[in-house]
Amino acid sequence: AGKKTITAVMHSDLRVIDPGFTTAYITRDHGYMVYDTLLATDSNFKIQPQMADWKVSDDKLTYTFTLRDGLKWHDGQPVTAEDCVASLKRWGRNDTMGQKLMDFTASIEPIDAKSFALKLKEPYGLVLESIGKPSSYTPFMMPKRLAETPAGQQIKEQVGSGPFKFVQAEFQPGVKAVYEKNPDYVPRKEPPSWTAGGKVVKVDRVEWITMPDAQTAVNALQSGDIDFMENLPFDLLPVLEANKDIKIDVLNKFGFQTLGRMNFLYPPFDNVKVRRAAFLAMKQKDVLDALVGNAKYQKVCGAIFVCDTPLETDVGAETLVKGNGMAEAKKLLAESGYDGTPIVIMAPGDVVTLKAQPIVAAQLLREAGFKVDVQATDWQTVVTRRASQKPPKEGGWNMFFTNWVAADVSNPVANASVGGRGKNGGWFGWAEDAKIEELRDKFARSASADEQKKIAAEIQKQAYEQVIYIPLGQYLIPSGWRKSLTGVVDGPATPVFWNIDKSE
Amino acid sequence: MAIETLPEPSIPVTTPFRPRLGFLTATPIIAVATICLGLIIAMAIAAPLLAPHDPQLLAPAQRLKPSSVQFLLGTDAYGRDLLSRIIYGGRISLLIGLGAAIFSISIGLVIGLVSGFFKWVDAVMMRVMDGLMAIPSILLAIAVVSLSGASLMTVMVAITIPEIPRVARLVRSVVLSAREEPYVEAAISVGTSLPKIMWRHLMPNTVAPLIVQGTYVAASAILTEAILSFLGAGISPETPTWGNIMAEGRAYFQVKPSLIFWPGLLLSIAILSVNLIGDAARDALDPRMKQREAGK
Amino acid sequence: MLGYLLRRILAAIPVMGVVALFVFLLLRLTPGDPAAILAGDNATPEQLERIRTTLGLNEPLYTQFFTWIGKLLQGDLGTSLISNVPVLTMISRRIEPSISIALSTIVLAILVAVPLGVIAAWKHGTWIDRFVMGLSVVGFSVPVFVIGYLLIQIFAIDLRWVPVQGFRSITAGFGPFFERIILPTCTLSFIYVALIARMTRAAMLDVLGEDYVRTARAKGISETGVLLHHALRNAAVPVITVIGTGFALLISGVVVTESVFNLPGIGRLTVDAVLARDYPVIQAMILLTSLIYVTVNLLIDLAYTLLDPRIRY
Amino acid sequence: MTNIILDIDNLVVSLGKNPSGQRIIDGVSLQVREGETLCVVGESGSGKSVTSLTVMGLLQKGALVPTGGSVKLVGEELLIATERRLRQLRATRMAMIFQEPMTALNPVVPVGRQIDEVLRAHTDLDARARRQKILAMMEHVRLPDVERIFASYPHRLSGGQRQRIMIAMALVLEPKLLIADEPTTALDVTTQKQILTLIRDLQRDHGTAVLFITHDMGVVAEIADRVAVMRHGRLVETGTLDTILRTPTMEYTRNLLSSVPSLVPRAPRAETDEPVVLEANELGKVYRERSFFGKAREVAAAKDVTLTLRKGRTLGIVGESGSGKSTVARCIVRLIDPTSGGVRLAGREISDLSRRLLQPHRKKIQIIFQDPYRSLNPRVTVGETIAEGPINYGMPRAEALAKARELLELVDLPADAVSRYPHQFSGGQRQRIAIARALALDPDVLVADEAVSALDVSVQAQVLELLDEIQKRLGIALLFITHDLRVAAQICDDVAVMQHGRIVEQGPAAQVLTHPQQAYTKALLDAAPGRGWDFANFRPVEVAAD
Ligand SMILES: Nc1ncnc2c1ncn2[C@@H]1O[C@H](COP(=O)(O)OP(=O)(O)OP(=O)(O)O)[C@@H](O)[C@H]1O
Ligand SMILES: Nc1ncnc2c1ncn2[C@@H]1O[C@H](COP(=O)(O)OP(=O)(O)OP(=O)(O)O)[C@@H](O)[C@H]1O
Ligand SMILES: [Mg+2]
Ligand SMILES: [Mg+2]
Repeated sequence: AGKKTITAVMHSDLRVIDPGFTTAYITRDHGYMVYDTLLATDSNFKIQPQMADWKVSDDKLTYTFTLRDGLKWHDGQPVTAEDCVASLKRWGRNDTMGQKLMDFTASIEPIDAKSFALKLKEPYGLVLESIGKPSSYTPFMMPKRLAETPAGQQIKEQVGSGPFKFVQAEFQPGVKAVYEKNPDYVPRKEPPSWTAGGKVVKVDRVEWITMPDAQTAVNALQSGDIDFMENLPFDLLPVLEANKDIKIDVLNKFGFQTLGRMNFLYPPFDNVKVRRAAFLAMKQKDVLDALVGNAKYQKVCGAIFVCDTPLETDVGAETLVKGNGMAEAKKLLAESGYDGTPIVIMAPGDVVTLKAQPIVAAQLLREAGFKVDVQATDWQTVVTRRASQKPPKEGGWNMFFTNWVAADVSNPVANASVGGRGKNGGWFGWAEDAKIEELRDKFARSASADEQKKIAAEIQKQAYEQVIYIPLGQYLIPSGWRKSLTGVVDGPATPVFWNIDKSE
Repeated sequence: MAIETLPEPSIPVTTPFRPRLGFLTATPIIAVATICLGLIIAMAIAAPLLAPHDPQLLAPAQRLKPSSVQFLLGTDAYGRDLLSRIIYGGRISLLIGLGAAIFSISIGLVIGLVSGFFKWVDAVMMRVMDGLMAIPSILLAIAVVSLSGASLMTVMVAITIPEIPRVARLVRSVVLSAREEPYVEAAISVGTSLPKIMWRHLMPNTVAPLIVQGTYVAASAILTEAILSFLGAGISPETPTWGNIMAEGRAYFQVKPSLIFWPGLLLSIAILSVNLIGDAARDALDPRMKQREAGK
Repeated sequence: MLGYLLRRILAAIPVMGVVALFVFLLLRLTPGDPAAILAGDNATPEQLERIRTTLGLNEPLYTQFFTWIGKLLQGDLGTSLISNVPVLTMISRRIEPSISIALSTIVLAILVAVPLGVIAAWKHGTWIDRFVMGLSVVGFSVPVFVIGYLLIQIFAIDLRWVPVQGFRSITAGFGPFFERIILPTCTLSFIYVALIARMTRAAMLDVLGEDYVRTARAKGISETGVLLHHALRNAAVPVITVIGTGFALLISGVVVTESVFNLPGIGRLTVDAVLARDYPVIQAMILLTSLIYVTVNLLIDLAYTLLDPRIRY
Repeated sequence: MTNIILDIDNLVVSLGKNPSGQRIIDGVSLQVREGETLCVVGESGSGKSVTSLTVMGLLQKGALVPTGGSVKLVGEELLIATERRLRQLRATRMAMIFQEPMTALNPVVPVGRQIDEVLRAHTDLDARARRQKILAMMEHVRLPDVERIFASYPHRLSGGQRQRIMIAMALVLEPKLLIADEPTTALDVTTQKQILTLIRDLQRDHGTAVLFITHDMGVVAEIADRVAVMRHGRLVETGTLDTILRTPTMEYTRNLLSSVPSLVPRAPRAETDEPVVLEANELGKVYRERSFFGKAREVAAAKDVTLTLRKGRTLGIVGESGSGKSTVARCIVRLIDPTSGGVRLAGREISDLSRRLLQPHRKKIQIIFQDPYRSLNPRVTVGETIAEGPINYGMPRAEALAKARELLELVDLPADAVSRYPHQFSGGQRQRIAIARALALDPDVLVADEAVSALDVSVQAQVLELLDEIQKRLGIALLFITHDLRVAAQICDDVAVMQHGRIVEQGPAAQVLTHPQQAYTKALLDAAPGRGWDFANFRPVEVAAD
C-alpha cells in the first residue's frame, strides 16, 4: 500500500539479463537498473566519475581508479577493487571497444581494496571514453564471482551495486521484469546528467511490461494502465498529442541511424561500380518518410558518424542527402556490367522499425535498373542468414538493413559496420578494405580531437567511395509518459528510472 | 408385362459430374452471394485494368493521405494507393484460398480414399494424421514459413498442411460408410477393379462434403494468411494481400481505420459468399437433403 | 471402461511420437540460431560459436533429439535457451491466462451458440434461421484481431467500461479477473460461436427428421420438451465433436488474442519462442498442446458414452 | 350400433398450402368404430401414412396441408383444433405406433422414462404412481423382467420388445383410437404373430378402435374387421374382411389379392440331371470384430452349410432374420471370405482364390440385393451400370452399351432407359435394372438376396415372374434367399431352412413346406400370417385343399 510503482512498456521484452552477454539494448537498460558503472558520460560528452574517480600518470600510461565510499553489492558485500578488475576484464573480452582497449593494455591490477591501476603498453586516446561508454556493451561492475563466469555462459545471479534491485521471483521473460528500489544505494551528490551524476531513486518499484502489440500499448497508455512507453509509434502520435494527460518527448536526442549493408563476397555487389550505382540510387528522405513520416523525428544526415557529434561531416554524401543521384546511378549500373541477377534483400516482417527500409530500397534499386527479390522472413532468420557466407542462391543474401543507436556508431572504433576486415572478423557483409582498417587504427592512437576529426572524415570518404555501408538517415523515437511522472532523464542510453517521481 | 407407371413425379437429373448450376440462384441471398463473388473474382482478374495506380509504387511523402480524387481510398503507410492495393490484394488472397482448398482436398482425398480402403494403410495414416492435427496449425504455419521464406507458395503450403488431416478424415469416413453400400458390392461382383471402384463409385460420394469442406478451407486460408501477416510471418509486404493490408493497417487503426475496413469488408463479403455458395452446393448435391425434401 | 481408457492412452503414444519427431525435425531444419539472438547485433562469430557450443547446438541432430527425449522421459523439459529459465516454470507461470480465456470462451460460446443453433433449426427456413446463419458466417470471416481492436475501441477506450489490456490472476479477486478476461473472451468467442451454431443447427435439422421426434410429438409433449429433451440430446454428439475439433482453431485464436489484449499466456510464449528459435520452449509447448488435444479428444469420446448409451467401449 | 370413434370425411391433403396443388390424399372417407379394427391396405405411396399422420396432426409443417374435408375424433373436429388441443388429445384420446421400432424410440433415453413422459405430460400422478402404472402396463404387453427393461435403453431390447414398449406407450392412457402404421413389417414372422395377437387382445379388453395400416394381406386376414383399400391417394373400396377377401368388386383389389403368393407350393418341376453348377461344402463364417488393443468379439454367422444347385433350378434359403442367410450368400459370391469350408463354382474351388485369381470366375456368379434404392449408384446412368461388367471383362464400350439396351428390353424396360439415372425409376423398375446388370455377364448362377422383399405385392409378382421367365430362357441356376415363405413356395424347387447359422432342414419345396419335419420349420409355417387364406383364389385354404 502506498508504494509508488512505475509501469513501463519498453522497446522490447527483456529475455537475456546478463549485460555482458548481449548487445541488446533492453539488456543494457536492465544493466543500468541493477548495475553501476565506474565512469559515465554527461550531456556534454564529458566523462565523469560515477563509482570511481581517476588519475592519469604524466606519461599517459597509467590510469589509477579509486572507488568512492559506501558502495555495496545487493547481497550486502562491499564493492572491492578486485571485483571491478574482474568486471573490466570480462567486458574487455566482449566489447569491441573493450577489446581495442585490452590490445593497448599491459595490465589491470588491484592496488588495495579501493583502488586499482590500468597500465597501457603505449598511449591510447580512448581509455576513459571506453570505460565510460554509455551503451552496450556497457562496462557494468559486478562481483568477482559473477565476472568470472566462463565465456559463453550467462551469469547466474543478478547482483549489482546499482540503484535498483532485480526481483528475480517476479521475472517472467516475455511478460514482465520487476525492480525495487535499492535502499542501500548511495547516490552521488551531483545532479543527474545523462548516465552521470546522482542516481536518486524516488519510487519504490518499477515494472517493465512487455506488450508485443504497439496499438495495445498505446491504448494502455491512454487509459492509464501504464505510466511510460518507450517507443511511441509515429503514426499514433496525433492521437496521443491530443491527450492532455500524456507528455511526449525524445529522450535519446541522437536517436538512431538506419543503414543498408551489402554482401561483398558475391556478385553483383562484389563489384564496386555496382555498389556505387546502388549508393547513388538511394534517397534518405524516401526511406525516412516511409519509416517515420514525421519531419519532427527524422533527419536526413550524410554523416557516417552521426550528425550533431564532434565527428560530423557530409563529405561524399551529397546524393544520399539530396537524392539526386538516380541518373548517374543508371549510367553507372549500365557501365558496370551488371548481368541482371536479382538482388536478394532480406525483409523481416516482425520488426516495426525495419519493415520500411527493404521496401523503399527495393523500389529505388529497381528504378536504377536492378532486379530485386525481396524475401520476407522474420528477424531471427535475418540474424542467422546474414551470418551465412554462402552464395545468395544457396541461402545467402545480397543486402539487409538494420538500425544502430547513434551513440554506438559515433566514432570509427565503436562503429563495427564501417570496418574493413573482410571475412577475417569483419561485420556481416565482410567488406575488405585495408585502407579503412589503417585509418581506424590511426584514429584510435591519435590523441587530439582535431586530428581525430580529420581521420574520421577520411574514413567517411573512403567508406562512401567503396560503399562500405549506406546510412539511410537518422531518426528519433519519441517516448511518452503520463504527466504524473516528473523528472524523466534524457541521455544516450535511455530510459533510466532514477530521478523520476510519480504523483498520485 | 406392362411397364409400371412412375408412382412419384420424377426429379430432375442432378449429378456431381454434370452439376446443374441452378443452385447458384436458388434463393435471392445465394444469388446475391454468387454475384458478389463473381464481381470480386472479376475484380481480381482484371486488376491491371481496374487499379488506378501501381499497387507497389511507393510515395513515402504521400503516406496515410485521406481519400482524394487521385487516391480514391487514400494511401497506406508507404504512400501506396489503397484502392489499387485492395484490388490487387484480392488476387493473392483468392489464390491462397483457392490453392489451399485445391491442395488440401486433392492430397486429403487420396489419403482418405486409400486409408478408407486398406486397413493397414489406415492404421498408420490415421496416426500420422492425428499427430498433424494435434499440432496447432498457426504454429506449424509459422515454422514452415520461416523454414523456407514467406512466398506465396510456402504460405499456401503452410496453410494447407494442417487442413489435410481434416479432409483425409472426412473422405475416409465417407468411404468407410459408402463401401458398405450394395452398389459398391455389386460393382465388386461384376469384377470392377479397385481403382475404378474408388474413382467411380466412392469418390463421387465425397464430392458434396468436400465442396463444403473446400469452401471452409478456402475461407480459413484467407484468414490464416491475415493472421500470419499479423504475426509478422506473412507474404512480403510489397505484394498486397487483403491479409497483410489489414495486418499493416492495424498500426494505424485509430488514425486511418479505412486501412482495415475496406480489405476487411471485401474479405468478409468474399468469405460470406463462398460459405453461402458452399452450403447451397451441399444442399443441391446431397441426395439425403433431396430425399428429405421429397418427403421420405 | 477402464480398459478402454488405458487403450486410448496407449494409442495416444504414437500420436505424441509423431508430433515430437515432426516438430523436432521441422524446427531444426528451420534457419535461425538462438545463439544469434542471445548475443545481439554486435557479437562476433567467435562469440556466437562459443555460445552455440555451450548450448549444445553443435551436436549432431540425432544426439540432440535423443538427449531431449531422454531428459523428457525423466520429466525434464529443459531450460529456455534465451532466458535461462526452466521451461516448466515458464509454462506454469503463463498457463493461467490461456486456460482462463480458452475455458471461458468455450463456456460462453456454448451458452450462446447452442440456443442460436437450436432456434435456427426449429425455425428452419425462416428469417430467424437466415439471420443466425448470416451472423455465424460473419463471425467466421472477420479476422480475430480486427474484432479485438473493435471491441477495445468501443468498450475500453470510448466507453471505458473495462481495462484495455492485461491480466489479473483469479486469486487476486474475481472482479479484476473478470473485467480483463471479458473482452478477450468475446473476441475469441466470435468464430467459435459461428462454428458451434452452424453445427448445432445442422445436427438438429438431422435429428428433427428422425422417427423418435415424431414419436415424441405423437405423445403430446410440449414443443420445448421435444426440442430439448429429445432432439438436442441426440444432436449433442456432433456438436461435442465440433467443439473438440474446433479446439485447434481456438489455439490459433488464443495466440492472436493474447497479443491483442496483452495477456501473458502460453500462446504468445510459443510464438515468441518460435520467432527466437528457443527450441526447448517450442518443443515443450507443442508437446503440451498436443497432449491437451489428445486429452480433449479423449474427454469428448468419454462424453459420447455419457450422451449416447449405444456407444460403449 | 356402436359409437363411431374416428370419422374421416372426404379428406383432401395437398402438397403445399394451395388447395389446387397436387393432391396427395383426394377425398378419402373412413370410419372406425369402438372395438373395431379397420385395416388400410394399398401399394407403397398410396397415402396410407399421410392419412394417419393427418389424424394425429403430425404432418410435416408447410409441406403437406389438409385442404378439405373433416376429421372427427369422438365428434371433435381435428383439422381446426389448436396445436395445444391436439397435444392434449394425443396419447389420451388417440395414439400411434410406427413401423420401425428402433428408430421410433429415442436411443438416448431409457424406455421407462419415455413412457413416463406420456404420464407426466397428461396426468398429475406422482412419481411412484406413475412408475406403478408403467410397470403394470409393461406387464400387460407381456414384457418379461419389467423392472430391468424399465431402465434399459432401446438398443438393449429386441425388435419385438421395442414394439411392445411402443404399444405400452400408446395404450397407457387408454386412448379411444390406436393408429398402427405397419407395426409389424420390420419384425420376424414369429414376433409378428405375437404382436398381432397382443394388439387384438388389448383391443378386446379395452374396446379401442384400431386403424391398422399394412400392405401385407396375410396380416389383414389375421386382424381386420373391416378393410379399406387405397390407391393413389383415393379410397378404392371398403368393406368387411370377408367381403373384401371373397368378393372384391374393384379390379384393383382383385389384382392386389391375386398378386399375393400362395403358401401352397407350386407344382414341382421335374428333377433333372443337369450338371451341378454350385456347391457349398461345410461352409462356415465367423465374424471377428477386431479392435486395436481390445479383445476380439466373435459371431459364428454360418456353420457347416452344405448346398447343391443344378443348372436351371432354384434353391431357396429361408429363415428368420439373423439366421445367416445373407452371410451364406455373400460367402458364395465371395464378397466376404468364408472362414472354413469350400465353394465350388462350375467344378472349380473358388473359396481360397486371391482377389486377382478370382477375377475370371466372378462373371459366372452374380448377385441381386434387397434394397433397390441402394444397390444402384445414383450417380451413374443405368446403361453405364449395366455395361460396367462386360467392359470390365474386355467388351468394347459400344458393344456393351448395345447389350445393355437388349437386356433392358429383356427385363421389360424401354431401351432408352440407358441414359437415365436410377432415381427416375420406381423400386420395381430398379430391381429389374439390377437383374439386367447381373445378367449382363451371362452368369451360370444368380444369387438373389431378398430380391423382392422391399417391393409391393403386385410388383413382387411381376419380378418373380420375370425371374422365372429368364430362368426358363437362359437356364440360369437361382439361389433365392427370402424370409417370406409365400415367395419361397412360389419360386423354389428346393428349400433350405436356416436357424442360427445352420441348415436345419433341406429338401424339395413341396415336402419341406407342407410336411415339415423340424419343429423350427413348423413354427415358422404356423406363424405365417393369413395362412388360412388362399388370396389369389378369393377363398380360404381349406376350400382350396379340397
Ligand atoms: N412430407 C412430404 N412432402 C411431400 N410429399 C410427401 C410427403 N410425405 C409423403 N409424401 C407423398 O405422399 C404420397 C403418399 O405417401 P405415404 O407415406 O402416405 O404412402 P404410404 O401409403 O404410407 O406408403 P408406404 O407403404 O411406402 O409406407 C407419396 O407419393 C409421397 O411421396
Ligand atoms: N459384418 C458383420 N460383422 C459382425 N457380425 C455380422 C456381420 N454381418 C452379419 N453379422 C451377424 O451375423 C448373423 C447373420 O447375419 P445375416 O445378415 O447373414 O442374417 P440374415 O439371415 O441375412 O438376416 P436378415 O433376414 O435380417 O437379412 C447376425 O447375427 C448378424 O448380426
Ligand atoms: Mg407408410
Ligand atoms: Mg439378410
